[in-house]
Amino acid sequence: MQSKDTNRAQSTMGNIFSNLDWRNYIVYIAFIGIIIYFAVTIGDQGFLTVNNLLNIARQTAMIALMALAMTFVISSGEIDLSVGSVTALASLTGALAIQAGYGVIGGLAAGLGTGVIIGLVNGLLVTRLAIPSFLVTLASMEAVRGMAMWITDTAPVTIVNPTFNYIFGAGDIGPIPILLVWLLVFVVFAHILYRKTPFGRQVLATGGNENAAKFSGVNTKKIKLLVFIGTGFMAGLAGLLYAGRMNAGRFSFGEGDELSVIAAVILGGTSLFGGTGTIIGTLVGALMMGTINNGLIIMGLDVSQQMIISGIIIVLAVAFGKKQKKA
Amino acid sequence: MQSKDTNRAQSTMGNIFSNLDWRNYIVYIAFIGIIIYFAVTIGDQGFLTVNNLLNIARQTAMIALMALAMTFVISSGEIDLSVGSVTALASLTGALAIQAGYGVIGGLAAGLGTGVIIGLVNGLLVTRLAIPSFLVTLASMEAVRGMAMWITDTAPVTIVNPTFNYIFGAGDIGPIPILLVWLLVFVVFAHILYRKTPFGRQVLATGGNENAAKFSGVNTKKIKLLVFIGTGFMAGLAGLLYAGRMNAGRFSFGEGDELSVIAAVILGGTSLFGGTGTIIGTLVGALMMGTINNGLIIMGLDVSQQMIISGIIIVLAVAFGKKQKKA
Amino acid sequence: MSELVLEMCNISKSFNSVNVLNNVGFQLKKGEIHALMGGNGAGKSTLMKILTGVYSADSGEILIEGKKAEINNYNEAIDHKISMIFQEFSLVPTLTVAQNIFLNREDKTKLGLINDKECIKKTAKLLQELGVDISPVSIVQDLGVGFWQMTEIAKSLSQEAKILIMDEPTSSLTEKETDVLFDFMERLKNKGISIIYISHRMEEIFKICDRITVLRDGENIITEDCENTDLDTVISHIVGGEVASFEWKERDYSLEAPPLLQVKNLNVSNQLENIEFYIQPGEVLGVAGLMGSGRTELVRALFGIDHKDSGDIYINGEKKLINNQQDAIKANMALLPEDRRVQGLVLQHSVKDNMVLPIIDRVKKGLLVNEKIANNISNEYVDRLNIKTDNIYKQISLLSGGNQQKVVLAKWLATEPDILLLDEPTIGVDIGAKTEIIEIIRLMANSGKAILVISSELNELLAVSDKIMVMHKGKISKTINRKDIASEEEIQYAIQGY
Amino acid sequence: GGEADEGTNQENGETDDKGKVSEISGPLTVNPDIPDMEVLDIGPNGEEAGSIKDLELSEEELKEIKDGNYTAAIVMHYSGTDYMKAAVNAMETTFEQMGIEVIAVTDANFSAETQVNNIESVLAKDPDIMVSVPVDAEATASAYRRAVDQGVKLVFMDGAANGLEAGKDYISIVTGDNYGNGVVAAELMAEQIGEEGKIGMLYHDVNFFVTRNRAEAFEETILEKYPNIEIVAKEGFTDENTGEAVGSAILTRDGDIDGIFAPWDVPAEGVMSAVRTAGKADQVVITTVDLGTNAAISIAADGPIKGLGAQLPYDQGVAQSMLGGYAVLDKEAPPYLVSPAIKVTKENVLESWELIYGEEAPQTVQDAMAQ
Ligand SMILES: Nc1ncnc2c1ncn2[C@@H]1O[C@H](COP(=O)(O)OP(=O)(O)OP(=O)(O)O)[C@@H](O)[C@H]1O
Ligand SMILES: Nc1ncnc2c1ncn2[C@@H]1O[C@H](COP(=O)(O)OP(=O)(O)OP(=O)(O)O)[C@@H](O)[C@H]1O
Ligand SMILES: [Mg+2]
Ligand SMILES: [Mg+2]
Repeated sequence: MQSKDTNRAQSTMGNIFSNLDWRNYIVYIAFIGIIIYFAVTIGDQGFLTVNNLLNIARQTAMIALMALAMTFVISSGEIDLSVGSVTALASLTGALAIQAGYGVIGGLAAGLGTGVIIGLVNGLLVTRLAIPSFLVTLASMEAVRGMAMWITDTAPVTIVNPTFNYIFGAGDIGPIPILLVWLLVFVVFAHILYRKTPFGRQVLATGGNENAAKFSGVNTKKIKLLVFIGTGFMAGLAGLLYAGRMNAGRFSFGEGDELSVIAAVILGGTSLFGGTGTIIGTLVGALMMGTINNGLIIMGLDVSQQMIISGIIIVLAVAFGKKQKKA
Repeated sequence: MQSKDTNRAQSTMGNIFSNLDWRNYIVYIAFIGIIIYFAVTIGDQGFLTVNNLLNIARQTAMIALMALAMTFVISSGEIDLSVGSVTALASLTGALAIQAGYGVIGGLAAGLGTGVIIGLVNGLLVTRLAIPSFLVTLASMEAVRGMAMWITDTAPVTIVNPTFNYIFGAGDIGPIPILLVWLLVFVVFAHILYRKTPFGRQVLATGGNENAAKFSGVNTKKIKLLVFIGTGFMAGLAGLLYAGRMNAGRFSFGEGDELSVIAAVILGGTSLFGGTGTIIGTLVGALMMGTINNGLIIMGLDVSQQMIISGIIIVLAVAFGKKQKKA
Repeated sequence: MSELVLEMCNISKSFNSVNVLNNVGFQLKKGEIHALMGGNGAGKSTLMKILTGVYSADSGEILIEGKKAEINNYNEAIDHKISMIFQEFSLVPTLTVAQNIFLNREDKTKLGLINDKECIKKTAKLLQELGVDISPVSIVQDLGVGFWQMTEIAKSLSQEAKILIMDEPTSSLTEKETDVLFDFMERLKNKGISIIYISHRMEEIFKICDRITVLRDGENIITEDCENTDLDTVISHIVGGEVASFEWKERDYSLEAPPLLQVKNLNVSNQLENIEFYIQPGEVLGVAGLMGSGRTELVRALFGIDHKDSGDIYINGEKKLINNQQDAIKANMALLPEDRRVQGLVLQHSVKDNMVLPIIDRVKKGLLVNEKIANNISNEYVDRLNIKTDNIYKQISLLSGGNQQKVVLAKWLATEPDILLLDEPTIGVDIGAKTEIIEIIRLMANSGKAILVISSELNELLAVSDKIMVMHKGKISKTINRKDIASEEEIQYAIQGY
Repeated sequence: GGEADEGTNQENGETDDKGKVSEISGPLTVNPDIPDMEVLDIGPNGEEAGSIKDLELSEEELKEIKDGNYTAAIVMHYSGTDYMKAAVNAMETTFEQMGIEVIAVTDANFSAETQVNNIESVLAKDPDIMVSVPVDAEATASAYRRAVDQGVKLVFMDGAANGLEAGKDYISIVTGDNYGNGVVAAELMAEQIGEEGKIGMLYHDVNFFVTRNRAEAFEETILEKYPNIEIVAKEGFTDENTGEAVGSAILTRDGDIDGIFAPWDVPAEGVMSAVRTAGKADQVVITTVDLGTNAAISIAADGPIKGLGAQLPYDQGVAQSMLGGYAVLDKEAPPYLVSPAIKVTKENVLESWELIYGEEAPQTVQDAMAQ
């Protein structure tokens, strides 16, 4: 809402892309800039190898998957801080189900079910009791992490099912990591859902102006409930992927992911105030953060230096992208 | 913004408080409920001793102080995620200044100066380059934590100046901890600033409708710059208080504080979308979270149980408060 | 023709024990256009919101086609084929015009996906029929209020309704758009659709409506066929007494005095071209033009909101650089913006807080805001503009539309500027208050200020201005002294660009 | 690495903490001044513990290593304590002495998935040697497996990843004697409170081998050896910054307590602050593990922390780097190497500092001692 008036004077582009405002492009420009920078400086140190680029994709997949769902939540004007904790609990319930002999399907059901239930609870608290989602999901972030610690008393649960580990994380199809396949499938799905379906439109309308959406017959409560179930589901999936990638469920998975996920979404050009956004931007936002982390490690910097520089890069990238556009 | 219209149909109170909506009262009711609950269940285990209640105040002071400043930031429609990291860096710069022989004043200047400079940078990036504050402060949260690690290569810096340790943290005036004095002074100051001065009004107007504020001659950029300097300053102070309390500066101070601080503000009834809020609510929100933590530890629960229960309590408290009001 | 499609009986409603509607009745016949009239805060919008399920009545019942209907939310109203254009717009600002118009009833492809192309095509057609020159893919928040309102109208017209409620649909429109709208309404009426029409523009009522119901202070005053009554009678029903009609009065001010505000060679890319004019102390300059002719853009540029490509502004003969609002305010200018919700008010704040925001630095004692002064100023303007509110602490979004507009006006009057730019100051304000506002503008001018008024209501503009400047496609096409204008048609002609 | 690193010194004591390298010549060993003490730890797979003092790289071997132009990566779980910092510092210095280039140092901040990412990123640079502390033996195992498959020589610190075999997949594990340190802390506690009274303990409420081991050792030692000491409070924590809150709660509930144990120095500092706040600095004894600066000051200045058990991170680090050398040379090494637990009290705090960190105690500690 804040920006409603700021670009009045700018001419609209008068074409189908007019609803992507400039901010959505920053991330693409910045991403390319960063890749080029690393390619030049550390290309010879392994950054440009196919394997390393696939590494980036693998490392980013979970954040990106959650960020896809988060794009819907944020577009609807809400926020979900619980995703990181949900990955942990889902990795454990999934692993326990497999350990108990329910196989891949059982593990899948347990992990996704965990996510969906938590999403449902979050959604109901937000829509029925009208508690701000920041509070609801902050509370569930804490409670769910507690459950993840409690369920096995912080012990990791090993997954010895090779099929599971193959499908959820460690496997490759030809040269392509399965994680990348998961990611691409969901990106396409999310993009269509976001841009092309009534549901996506209703999400945007709800976030753009909840009352107006209601007056157009949009069941905004249902929409909000669904977007929370969406993040729950995707966090559940991300938890299974963590588990598959590391052959174990663990209570500490996903700690701090909520901020990375939200950052990817905002970096991608989605407004924290709801109503506008893009899925592809989100994907690129996530990839960009993953690339920065990877590149700085390959550069051989200290952790402290990595942190300082990655913070600065993010701001510079956005600032630079902005300048480009103005010129 | 979402809630702009939701309680339109609800009756306002038709008196001077009509612009404080019901949410602002929940936290008081909930806080009292929680105190009563703990008094009944663990009153005999020391919960009700003066010393323990003072402990709660002491443990909450830093979060509460930052939350006061954060109330302004959130009311202006922005967010500051960097506060936790700033406490760490300020604790170190303060400690280093004292170690270098600049005394209490030098330490104070270094710590507060650190905070103010970071706040200024955040504010300038938000206002001049129009980068969303979530991104700016997420980046500075990371970069500043990196600096705190880098400045002494993660070594803590001991403060052997007893005056400093007395004034900033460990001391008491009569039976009253100095931390509590700091807190009360700033609560009164912040309350007046928020409610009674043109600055406070302009902050609220900026967050309520930035355009309308601009048209009314409010220099919204200046206002936003100032609120970020405010959180920087308070985080600097909190860092000095951490340092005084622990007799050392350390890079890991304040980790995760940003979420606790924001939670205190939202719990206190300030809208995450800007435009409305209260200082006293924020104070009580912080005290409530501190009380829950303290009570659950005294109960002797596992960390995992503590996390589960404190998450549930927060949601229940808000839900309960809400019900009370409707009746 | 006399079949009743809607009957509302004995509707009462109060908000925290303030009675807003008192046993109000309302009947609507099939295929009629029924005007619902009343002063600001009379309860018109509230009555319609009860009909559409946004509010629930405390007592009374609603019959639709003779059957009792329970309407508890807007969706149930849609089920009864009732559709409403809300006074506080109900568009999603972040979506495009086409997306808004077809929100929740988009065309689908075979795969069940949204067929945006089809929606855009239909929108383009609809907009063309309405004579609106906007692209279907413009984002609504980038458009001016006028287009915003046209989008809203297009949206409701494209819905299949039996009862169409229009709550001040034309408040930001010029005559041209209004006429197109009336054609449309005529056609709908002939299809048997019933329309409830709310407006404060009196002439419109007699142009288009079949019957009139007047409310005053939440009570039924009269329901009458238009043929059997006349303008003055209706006005006296609305205000409950006599009202002076808009009349131009020649005012005395020095024509020789150096201009208080002078603008030279102002250019804003794509929007304004070579604007030059001046206003003398004590002069009221009226600006007329079609929608999108650049009137709003002109005042925005003057006030430092939009970037100027070139242009010099002289105040009292001194050249001033005005690059942002602060500069403008420092130069003692004030701008009353055209869109009260977006630019005028902080909706979740109180009447008082809104009123004193521009002068907050002046209502303090020492460092603190002096609540007593703030209250006094607020109360003074509430009285002076006759703002209907329970008290000055009431949240402004709970005031009626016209009363909100009066607060916006009051807020800028209270700044006591030397140069006052008013962009549609009387949108949604009732007939009684309009004459008072015109009087206030004259008084301000008499005290030597320079005033620029933009208004789409010609009779109002003619009543208040000393000089009228006509804009067309971003240029000044004509400037005429009020004295030399013989009739409304003359100026209307100039506006259309001939 | 420098070709010119030839000199005559076999001690690491002459490198400063910035990692400036002294000239060395002759064989490389860890500090021979380390006391020979009984080691109580046994390996995760029941391995008998060897001593790091047995490691040695001869001049010829060093030459061979230098000529190989090897690279190494250090993949930490966390590097924010004095202890870990000293270890990293020792590794960097020693690798440099050995002519091995350190191409990356990473810190996972206790996150298993971050560590896996770090390992993958580091592998892109194709190091020859990787020294690492696994965050989680289970969750990171497959990533280490990938490193092994890529031909990287692994040296573990503090614990190995599951499913990897010593001598085959990795060369060996170097660890402090965590169990022994817990015992030292318990014995110090008993001494200080006169072998009777009520005590409380904090434990790291996370399934982390290293820290759990200490708390278990502490508890078992008290229970078995000191029947007159009662553990009245046992509180978990996960965030090391919450030591103060937990300590305060213990003091609130059991005001007449005589001592509190914390599993490492950072939470112990929090407890110290709680004790001071409660005005019980003279009554409550704190013992812990790891000699951090602030803990050292408290010990020196008769503060609440009276003593602690300490590992030898610097020499551990040296040993780890040397084992990297063993690995590239395919030289046989013992699978499980332990550095003994050092008992630090006021009497020996300054000497212990030198022994542990390979440098003089900081001025602040010396000042505290002088008072
Ligand atoms: N939700 C509410 N809470 C409190 N008062 C309300 C609320 N809604 C409307 N009112 C009050 O009811 C009265 C009637 O308002 P309403 O909007 O129906 O007037 P109106 O006839 O449409 O006026 P206008 O011509 O200015 O639009 C006003 O005094 C208004 O302040
Ligand atoms: N064809 C168009 N497509 C998209 N936007 C347009 C078009 N024409 C005008 N606009 C935008 O709409 C706004 C102008 O609307 P507005 O109705 O406020 O114009 P105006 O000249 O101020 O006239 P008025 O005050 O009579 O409404 C400007 O922001 C302009 O950029
Ligand atoms: Mg109305
Ligand atoms: Mg206009």
